[in-house]
Amino acid sequence: MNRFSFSHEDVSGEQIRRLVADETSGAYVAFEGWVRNHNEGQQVLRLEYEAFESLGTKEGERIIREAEQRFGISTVYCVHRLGKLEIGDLAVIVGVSTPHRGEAFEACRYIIDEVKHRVPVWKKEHYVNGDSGWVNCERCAAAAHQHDHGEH
Amino acid sequence: MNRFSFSHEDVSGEQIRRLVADETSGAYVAFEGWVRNHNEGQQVLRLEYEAFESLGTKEGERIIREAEQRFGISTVYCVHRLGKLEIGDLAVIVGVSTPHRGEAFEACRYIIDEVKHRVPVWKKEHYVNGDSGWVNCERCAAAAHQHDHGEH
Amino acid sequence: MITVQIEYFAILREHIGKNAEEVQTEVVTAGELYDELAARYAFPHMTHMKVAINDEFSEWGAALAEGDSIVFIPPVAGG
Amino acid sequence: MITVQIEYFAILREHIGKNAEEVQTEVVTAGELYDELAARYAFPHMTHMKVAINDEFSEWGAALAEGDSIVFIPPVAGG
Repeated sequence: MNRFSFSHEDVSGEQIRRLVADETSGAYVAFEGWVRNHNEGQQVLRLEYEAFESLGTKEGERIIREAEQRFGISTVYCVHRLGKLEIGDLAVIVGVSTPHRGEAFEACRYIIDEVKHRVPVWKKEHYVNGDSGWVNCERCAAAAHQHDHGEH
Repeated sequence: MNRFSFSHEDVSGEQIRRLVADETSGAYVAFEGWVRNHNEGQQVLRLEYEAFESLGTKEGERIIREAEQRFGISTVYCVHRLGKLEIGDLAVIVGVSTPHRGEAFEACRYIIDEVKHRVPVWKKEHYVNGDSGWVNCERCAAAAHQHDHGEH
Repeated sequence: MITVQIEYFAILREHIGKNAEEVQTEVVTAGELYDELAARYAFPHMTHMKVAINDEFSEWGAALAEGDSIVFIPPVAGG
Repeated sequence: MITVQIEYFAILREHIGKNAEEVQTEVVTAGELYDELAARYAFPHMTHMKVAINDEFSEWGAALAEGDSIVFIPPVAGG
């Protein structure tokens, strides 16, 4: 299994833990993103994730290699769900084992921050009121103040 | 169930996730401490944890209340194993759900750091070579340079 | 005149109503191709778009070649 | 002369060979009681000990009272 992958089926935290477990690691940190029942004041019913999978897989693998270069990692996996998700479903998981716990926290956070920013995944939310919409990236508001270029 | 507790039975990450899951939280961070097969150059066979349970439970609950005051937490649980453990067993777990992921990482790390420092738990390691020993606290070496008092 | 393959995702796929198409164009760069298609299909106004050529991120000023595979990448929203 | 209850954990429990005992003493503070028992049982040398009185962390200079429950806390090693 690739360290970064997309899945069109349910993913469980237990699957990732089993992949990451090894006898030399004392520390395991996992991040899970769950589908919330609300976003920016709207009641969410369900959502869909879509990805540019070929480039996304390469970019995810690059992020994991960067984390391995920066931190002392034993084992790491990241899986991003695609397709239709319901409230409470796991949308993304990063699991990292390390000899020392500080690096497990830092590596896990580095990976999820970079994945959310760089991997081409899009989210369409369906709301209780019948509306739906594609959600914009989380750094766009901040980035808009920093750049005048990039208008396309 | 108390947010901080000791357990004399196996604990799974899945149990904690189920306790912490709720529909308003988008982020879940879990830390697990696993029994490693080595420590400071010695091959570890198995180990035992022992606690001053009445005070430890109170101190653990205090740490969780501190984390709630500092960070925007939805739900949090921490369980520390006691008794005999084998290589790979889960020794301690902290699970935190929050609306935003930054606080989940920070709260989880705060709790495990404080638990390891303040909750009265002791670890006896049994080594492959037949030796065994009680392991000293992880901040003792650093603390020894900072304090001249406290000799007892 | 060159022929390139374009794949559409997310809001662009829905807006245009197709996943992919083959396009013939006289333009030189990826940015010019975006502008040409944005005018043709009346794309919704979007900022901070990225572009990929042949499955790698590229620059808007990159020159296109016959047979390139192009993806316009709206702002992402993973996890 | 007061009577206090002492509970032993970890290295102290193993060293002394019992979990708990009732002790009669003439000393005033928790620190003095530790020194008295360390001498009686030849405790291994340990630094950075803490003490709890009646299930709460306390100071070494705290005065003991009849019936107090005392725990000497070696350096911890959780997780």
